[in-house]
Amino acid sequence: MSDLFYWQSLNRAMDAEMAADETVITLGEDVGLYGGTYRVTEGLMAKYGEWRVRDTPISENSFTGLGVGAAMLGLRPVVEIMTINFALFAIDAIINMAAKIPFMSGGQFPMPLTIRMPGGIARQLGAQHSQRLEHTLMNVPGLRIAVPATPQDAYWQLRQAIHSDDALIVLEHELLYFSKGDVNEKAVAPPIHQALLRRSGRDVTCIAYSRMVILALEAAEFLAKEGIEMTVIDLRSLAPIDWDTCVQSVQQTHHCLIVEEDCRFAGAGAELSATLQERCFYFLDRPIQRVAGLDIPTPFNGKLEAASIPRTEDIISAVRQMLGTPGGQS
Amino acid sequence: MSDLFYWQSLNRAMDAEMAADETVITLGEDVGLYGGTYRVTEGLMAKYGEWRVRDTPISENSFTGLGVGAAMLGLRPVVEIMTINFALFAIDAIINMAAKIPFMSGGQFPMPLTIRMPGGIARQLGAQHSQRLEHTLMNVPGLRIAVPATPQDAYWQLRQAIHSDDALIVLEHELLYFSKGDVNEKAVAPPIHQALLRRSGRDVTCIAYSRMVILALEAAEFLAKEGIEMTVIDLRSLAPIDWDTCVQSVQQTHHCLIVEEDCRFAGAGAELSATLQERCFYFLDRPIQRVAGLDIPTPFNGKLEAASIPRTEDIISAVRQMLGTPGGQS
Amino acid sequence: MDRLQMRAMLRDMLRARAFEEAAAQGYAQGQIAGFLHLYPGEEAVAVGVLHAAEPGDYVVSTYREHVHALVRGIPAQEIMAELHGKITGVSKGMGGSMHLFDASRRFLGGYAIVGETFPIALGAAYAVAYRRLPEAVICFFGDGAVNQGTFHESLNMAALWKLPILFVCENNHYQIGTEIHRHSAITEVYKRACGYGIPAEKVDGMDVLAVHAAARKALERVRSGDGPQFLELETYRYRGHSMADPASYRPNVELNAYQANDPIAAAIHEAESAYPSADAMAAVGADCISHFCDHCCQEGHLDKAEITRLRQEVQAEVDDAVRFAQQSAEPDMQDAWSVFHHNRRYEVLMETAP
Amino acid sequence: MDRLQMRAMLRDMLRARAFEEAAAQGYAQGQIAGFLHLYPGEEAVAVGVLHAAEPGDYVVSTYREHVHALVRGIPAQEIMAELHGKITGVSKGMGGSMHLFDASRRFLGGYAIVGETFPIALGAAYAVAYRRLPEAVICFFGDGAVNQGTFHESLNMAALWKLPILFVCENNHYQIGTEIHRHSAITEVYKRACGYGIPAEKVDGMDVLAVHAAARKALERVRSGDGPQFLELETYRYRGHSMADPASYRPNVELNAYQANDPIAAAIHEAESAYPSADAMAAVGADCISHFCDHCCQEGHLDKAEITRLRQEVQAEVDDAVRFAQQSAEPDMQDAWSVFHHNRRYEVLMETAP
Ligand SMILES: Cc1ncc(C[n+]2csc(CCOP(=O)(O)OP(=O)(O)O)c2C)c(N)n1
Ligand SMILES: Cc1ncc(C[n+]2csc(CCOP(=O)(O)OP(=O)(O)O)c2C)c(N)n1
Ligand SMILES: [Mg+2]
Ligand SMILES: [Mg+2]
Repeated sequence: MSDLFYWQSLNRAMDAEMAADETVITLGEDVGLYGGTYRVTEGLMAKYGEWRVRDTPISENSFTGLGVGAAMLGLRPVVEIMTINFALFAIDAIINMAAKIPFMSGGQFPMPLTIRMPGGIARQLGAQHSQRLEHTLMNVPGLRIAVPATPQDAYWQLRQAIHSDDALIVLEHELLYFSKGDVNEKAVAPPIHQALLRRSGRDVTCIAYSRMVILALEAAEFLAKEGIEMTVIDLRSLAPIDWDTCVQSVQQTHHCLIVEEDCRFAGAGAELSATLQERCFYFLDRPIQRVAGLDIPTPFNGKLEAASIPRTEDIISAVRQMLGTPGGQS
Repeated sequence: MSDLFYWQSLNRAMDAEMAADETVITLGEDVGLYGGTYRVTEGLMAKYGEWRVRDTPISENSFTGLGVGAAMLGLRPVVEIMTINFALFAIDAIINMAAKIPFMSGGQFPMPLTIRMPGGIARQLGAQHSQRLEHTLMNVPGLRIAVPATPQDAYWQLRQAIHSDDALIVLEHELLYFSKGDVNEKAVAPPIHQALLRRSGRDVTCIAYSRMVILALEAAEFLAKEGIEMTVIDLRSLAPIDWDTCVQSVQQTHHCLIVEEDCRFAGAGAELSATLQERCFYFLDRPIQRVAGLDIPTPFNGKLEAASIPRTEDIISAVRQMLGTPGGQS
Repeated sequence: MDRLQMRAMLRDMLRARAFEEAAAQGYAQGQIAGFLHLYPGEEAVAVGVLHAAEPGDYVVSTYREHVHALVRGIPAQEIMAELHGKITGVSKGMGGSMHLFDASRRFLGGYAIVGETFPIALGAAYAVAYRRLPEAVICFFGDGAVNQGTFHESLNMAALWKLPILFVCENNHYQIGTEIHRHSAITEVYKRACGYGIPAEKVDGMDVLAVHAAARKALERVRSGDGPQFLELETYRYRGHSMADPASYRPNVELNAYQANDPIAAAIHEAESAYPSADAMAAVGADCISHFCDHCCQEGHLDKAEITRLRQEVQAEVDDAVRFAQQSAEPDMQDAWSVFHHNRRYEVLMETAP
Repeated sequence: MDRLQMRAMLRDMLRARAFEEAAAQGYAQGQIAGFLHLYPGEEAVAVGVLHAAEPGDYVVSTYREHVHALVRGIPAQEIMAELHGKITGVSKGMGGSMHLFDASRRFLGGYAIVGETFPIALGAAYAVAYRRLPEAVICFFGDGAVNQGTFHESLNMAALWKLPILFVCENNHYQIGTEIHRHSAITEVYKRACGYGIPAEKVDGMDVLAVHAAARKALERVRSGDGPQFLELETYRYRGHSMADPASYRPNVELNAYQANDPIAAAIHEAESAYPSADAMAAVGADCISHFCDHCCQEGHLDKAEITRLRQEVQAEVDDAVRFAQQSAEPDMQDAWSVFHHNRRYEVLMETAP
């Protein structure tokens, strides 16, 4: 057990997999000599050489496609897209190649490809550097998506991703790289797609993923002082989604709040809400609510940027409102 | 008033706009000499010359970006992406450029750009040629999306799109090009984003768009014989969505069914369902249901392909089930 | 080149032509649906290049790939069944005409999105180079495909890392209805390779022997670690772009000239501007196949009787493939789901990995 | 070139340096956040090229664009305010350091996604060509950007349609931490243009007069309808890629050599492999600016006293810009929404259009 930064645990996961399996390679812009923009690949080039840790030109579409082709020949490439914003250039390789080849080939070609990319809103990087693409990727059958919120999950899920014979996307978060947490490198991991209850409470179920889990836990702590007990579910995976864990909790609390950094309109939360109202309709006391990003390109100004995504206070007041308002006509 | 094919009405809309305004140009693969894959640009090159009707190389990212740059200088380009499947190469130009420049520039640059593309599942074109990207585009603040289902709407909405100073996507459907309908070129158009009731009924509200409207109307006809009266709402626009029309209807029928061709998981219907349960929760007798595409890459085999998207029967049986099942515990 | 090899090449050209004509017929009869992009006219390219390939080499192709698959050794039955969407197809009826895959024959697939062949080839070649194997990756693409960004990105990386790829441009002068001088600033495609320092050559793609010789030499270089090589093969498709295309944008005289393998085609073309109607596509005259037949006879490798026998043989094979395809079962939804979930091993993803 | 013009160029180089150093200070003090990509070392490029531009020309740039904006005539106040995210910024605080836009000065923006400048320039040039105006579009980009697919796609179209674009590659030899010979198969960037038949030239980007002369000639050709032109300008950035980058991947001696504008830099570099630490980035010695100062003095156009006055002048301007930025108000959410809805005229979209 050690106390690691999120980036360090990803770095350890990479190292462990590369040491164990020669077919694991990694590539991306500045992953080698420079050690990775967020240090995730630090030290790997010196240890494994440049054929296994490859610095690429700025050619996202083709080096992601390179990962696809190499995976068809049995390598297990880990493609780092420097940030998710640049994945817009690689989206054909992800959607039309990685996700579809295993099926189109009648099952002949597995796709042991991992694509890592940091996303989310960091600090004043402007609208073009503040993408969140979960909705786009979720809608693609053939992709799985892991969204680790803790260093332990980052460690587990990256290793599991590399083991996967499906194309698997690991969505990291730029503001989590320097968060710290205990990492047990020997512990048995839960299945990669299993949601985890980070906190249990009887009054309301809050479902979140990635950085929003941290905010949800802060909100829960705060609400507890007011006597409101909130369950916080960390989804950990956006495809597939562990519906059972969510449904069970909502059936107990009768209230459901979804928190996401993604823009509200057609974001990841839309699917969560749509399916949970299908499955839990008769248990719900109130409509499912979403706390989500505003439907506006991210403003550069720091205060406006912060106001464009959920803050802990927003979660708190959404819960208060949900539990406080009378029940309407039903 | 004339009886036109869907492609013809688009062609007339192009012609009318190009005749009226010299700043309107169109470009794309084979839009000129060849007249457009689905004939939408037929005859325009002969009439307006090659600077206004430009055949492009296979360079989707850059010719879509060309449209963005030209729009910044005050042209009103209509970019045809031959099919939506190729838009995956152009997604950076659409999301990171067209949608964000007006905002990032502090409002200095409007974006009078129209992007037309046929999408949806046609007939046995295989997984790579059967994309539906509405969910991806909907999540992008700064884009509007028109989804005409009839020749009249195709005519109106394309003209309105060209008039728009926002980036506007017109999603056509490959199987609708050869559908026919009355087109009144003189009539006053409803606002581009207004949903229209194609049929009114007291029992259930069916919300659909593009080709699925046709199927929903068939289902409604059929159900009427069983005494079930179904309202069919044609959304016509996926961004923004005309929530008022939807909410009003659901408040009257207490039942809501969403029909979409998109994959169910995180598709366009997810947003519809999520928001409508928020707004209509206390009016609903049953959970909102979605009839949608299967979450699988589109199989080539014709029968499997047909089974992977909603059929009229699927709508009928979803309605029967919704109205027939006892109400559960609530 | 010995007699047997010549005979084998001619046989494959005849098979290719017969296969595609049968596919066209199946399409006309409604047995085959979807897009169908045929290869007649371009046979010398696939046959010349792939007869120079070793079993250890990999092949990446486009939507116009039936003939590449056939010459690579995938049974005609399995290709034809795939075109019919049957479960006995090489991709189990899930891929279709544009998506033939055969892992056992190192056929890495047909790709329907123009420009995808480049990164796939890049990745395959990266894996080969990493393993230090003497294998080549053969990457087919059209003249229209070279304007896609992936062409440029992939050629740069291939050259930078000296990856074992043979880039083969099937230059048939058209990107659907857009002629090359209207889609490319430089119409001699092989000159594009100079921007990456990749050795490149233009060869007559209607002459199977020339193609074969050039491909063999280039593949040897590729396998021996010299890095990527580039071949531009000038050729012509007799039919429209796909079965949906009447090809009315091409002058009659251009088609006829190529069909006669006429060296003055280009000159005539410059002088011609009328765009004739679809019936211009009628019966095929002398072409790369007839040309090669004549050559084989003149050199005394084959005689007319043997060629007739070959024609009968390949026709029988193709007829059999059509029968097989028609009689095969269709996949059901259960098949589709099991193909989809084939590689998804959820249990693995629970393991610890200490 | 007359004295006044020389003086103006030197003044702009000094302004550029002073502006960037003030920005770095603002960042260090936490007044400016986000990514900040500075230009010191490369001033001769922006100044040389943009002093050859006419008011009717358009400029497209990258995230490293403060100096392009400044030399183009956008007031230092408005640029600095944008870096601070203030409502008085040229993009109203919505764009930030990487997204400066100024419609009135035909400054079409800074783009943060590498490769976007090409299609934007293409579209602007298309509009100019369609209107048959004698205007040029100047497209700036780095050596790393030329491997993006859009480079290739856009150069092809620009050449094919003879669009009025001057492509300007700011070759500072690095794509963040990756040196050019590790990202490009061909390291003489201007040779990439040959694949499109675009006239191209390499010029010393540390010599503002050479840059200016080459740019003026190229821009004249562009404006007179000769089609696109390409300039590669060899230069060097003294700082890390952005303020977050210590640039520890570069040898000390390389930096020093460029700072001294030393012609033997390349030779030394070959012999050097140690990667020194961040303190290598210390005080700037002789460089393109000092070089040009010396030149102006030697030629008798300026004297030391005048240069000192210039330095004071530009420092005052920059100090004022910083004060202005600091004292300006921040935008509020209402401003953001009104910028967002600025061009959305719903009512128009109801009109019939008979
Ligand atoms: C990215 C993309 N854009 C457009 C298309 C539509 N399309 C299919 S084939 C083709 C022409 C390709 O021409 P070329 O590369 O010369 O190959 P050929 O068909 O002549 O063999 C086009 C435009 C596509 N499939 N993919
Ligand atoms: C598509 C894309 N990929 C990666 C990045 C991250 N990135 C920003 S600048 C840069 C290096 C660009 O180098 P170059 O073009 O030489 O310009 P320079 O910074 O040297 O001026 C990279 C990789 C990006 N912004 N966009
Ligand atoms: Mg072609
Ligand atoms: Mg650089």
